[in-house]
Amino acid sequence: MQQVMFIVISAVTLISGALVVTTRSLFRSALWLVLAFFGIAGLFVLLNAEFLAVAQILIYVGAISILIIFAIMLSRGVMDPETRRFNDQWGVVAGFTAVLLVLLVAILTRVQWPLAAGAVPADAIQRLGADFVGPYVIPFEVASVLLVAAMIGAIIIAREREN
Amino acid sequence: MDYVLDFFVNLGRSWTTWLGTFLPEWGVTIINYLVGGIILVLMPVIATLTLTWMERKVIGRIQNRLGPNRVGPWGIFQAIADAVKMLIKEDIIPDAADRPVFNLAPILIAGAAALVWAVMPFGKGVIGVDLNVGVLYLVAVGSITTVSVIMAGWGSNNKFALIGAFRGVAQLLSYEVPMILSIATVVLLAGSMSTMRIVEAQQIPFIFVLPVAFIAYFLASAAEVGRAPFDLLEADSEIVAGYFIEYSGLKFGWFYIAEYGNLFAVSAITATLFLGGWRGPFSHQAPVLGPLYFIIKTVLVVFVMMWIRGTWPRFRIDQMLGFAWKVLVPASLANLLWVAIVLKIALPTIVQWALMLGGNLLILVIAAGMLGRAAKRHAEQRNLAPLSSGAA
Amino acid sequence: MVPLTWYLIVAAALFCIGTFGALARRNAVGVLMGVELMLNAVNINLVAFWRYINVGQMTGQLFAIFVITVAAAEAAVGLALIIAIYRQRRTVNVEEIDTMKG
Amino acid sequence: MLSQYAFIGVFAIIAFALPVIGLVMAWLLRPKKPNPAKNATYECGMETFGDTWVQFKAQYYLYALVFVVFDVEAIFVFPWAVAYNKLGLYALVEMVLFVLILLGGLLYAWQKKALEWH
Repeated sequence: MQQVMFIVISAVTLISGALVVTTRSLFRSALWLVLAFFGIAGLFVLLNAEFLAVAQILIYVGAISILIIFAIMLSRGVMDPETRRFNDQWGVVAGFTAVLLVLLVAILTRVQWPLAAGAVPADAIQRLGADFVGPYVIPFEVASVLLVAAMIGAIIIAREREN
Repeated sequence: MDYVLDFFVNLGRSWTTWLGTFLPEWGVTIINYLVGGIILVLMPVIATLTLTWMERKVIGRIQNRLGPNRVGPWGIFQAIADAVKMLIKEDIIPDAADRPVFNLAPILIAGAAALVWAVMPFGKGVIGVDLNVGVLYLVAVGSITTVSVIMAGWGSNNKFALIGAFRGVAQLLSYEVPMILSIATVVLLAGSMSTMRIVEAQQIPFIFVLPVAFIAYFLASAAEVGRAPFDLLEADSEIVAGYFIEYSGLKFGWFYIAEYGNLFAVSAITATLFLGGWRGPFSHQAPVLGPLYFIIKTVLVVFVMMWIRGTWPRFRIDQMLGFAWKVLVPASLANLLWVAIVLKIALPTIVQWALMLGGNLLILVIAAGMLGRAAKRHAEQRNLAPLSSGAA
Repeated sequence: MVPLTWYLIVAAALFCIGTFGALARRNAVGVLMGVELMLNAVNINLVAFWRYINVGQMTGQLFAIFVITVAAAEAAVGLALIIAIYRQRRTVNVEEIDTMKG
Repeated sequence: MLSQYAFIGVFAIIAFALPVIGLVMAWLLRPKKPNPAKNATYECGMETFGDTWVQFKAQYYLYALVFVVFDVEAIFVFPWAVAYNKLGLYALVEMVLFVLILLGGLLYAWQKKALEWH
């Protein structure tokens, strides 16, 4: 049952991922991106990382995809259906990524992973919270600084200059 | 007698046992999922059929009219007549529309309105599924609404629709922040994100401990579902009807159902988080009363929202967004930190609650004072007569 | 239960799709969407390793959350840059944004 | 835990199927008589001119920007809030610091009038 769910969800994710990079209309490819994010949230659920699944939807679907769609609309004029989707070296890039994929799969299937079976702790979310302010307090505070820095920088860049 | 006291849970058990007599275990699970799912999915439709009638009656009374009174006694079948009309109305898709996106938007927004009900605690043990991340799931589902609003605006290929969608999204985003922060305050106090455990943690309803969080959540949710005075999305005089201007027939109907479904849902969430949910007198001895209390509290919140709609004028968009960022967000943040501080002071629970309430009232007074000062400054800048001198 | 390798292969495929998008798209927003896909593929790997190798500690999930944070910051600044460039140059085609070229 | 999400999955399918079923029913019942005037873009009775994709103000983007920051903050705050009872005083101090940094960012945005509607 889990295998079937996994195959369905990853098929949805990969197909919508492929459509993201190939769809001509940028707006539609942003919508495919949203679907891909949902698929990844589904994979997180299958991996018993429920908090991360919800966070994925909250951040990626609720915030980042909105940013992307806003940027698409603000930089309009690129909507012209006649324009080409890809740059000139797309053939080379396609070959390169195909080779990369084959290499990665070849490596991944050969490695003996040190699997350690175990049940997911029931208090996983509490542990996350405890780790944020415990061993990972530096990244935690840095995350805050990073967010604020990104916000300030982006505001300065994106503001319309007042003449 | 015991059977009646916990009627809903016992009914579920008997039903499962009965199914188990002739179905394998997985069959029972599937049937239960389907039945539970269908009941919950119908919640927004039920909410629309009842709340539109209620709203017309309430607003009618406020405006000194009768409201609908033709179809059926007291007009109670008015909503059904409207539903039939929407079902058989011609559907117009503008030639310029981006068809798949245009058609998908109402489906997504209606589905999202239904999805919220999966974690709603109707009573002890009467819940679709008690997720560990319950309240965060509620917020996450809300983000589907945001995406479908943009899709509707884009798909229509209409200037008004697109402007409406942009405004709508700006509004949804701005008010989601105080909403998340006040939910976080409740989670902090309850120590869990599960909706069921939040209800169980409310020995006294959190509205008496965290009035600031309650007010912030209430106003934010009113804005999220586009209720007056935050109904700029469909400010008829400014942008015609907002992002769903091009929709007709049942496609418009799904937007409408989503709107009322969301109204009912946010009221139910308010009741769950702040008014004690299904808790009430004797609700522990007789859990059958739980759903009743829950519905009464929810309808009460809905009524207050309608009351506000009937009496307040609409905000301007700049006022509205400013209100979210400059009043609600700082107040909710201050409230969150204050609750965290009080929880770390080793005192009896009662004293902690009193301290939280005191701090909340202080925040409320400061926020109101700052709002008043801002309003005065604004009035002076514009050379408006202050409200107290009575221009009329 | 699904073998770990399946997750890793899916993540690798998604990463390659993202790479292709980031390198081959002409539109800067399209490039950014490719980068987001790559970051998500990384997250799948982090969580899969957490689940199959080190479920007792939350490190994998924690790192996934930090990746999400960084991705949000990157998207915010990147898209702001794209908007600013569009305002100046009326284009978001990465082939035409080459003022720095010597 | 997975069975809970199996329910969510089934529920999501039903939730999105219901509007589709409704639309199919309406499609069977309703009249279909399109004409050019009906299908034109609605704009207060005037002929539409110009492109719909008029350029939008960057202001919208700024709101989304501040929102993203606070949205990401939420995924840090929620686990902390759940675990808070079991943590020592350091949890409070660290979160206060975290929130103060964010508040600084909000104040900056406020000062720079990124939150004003022009």
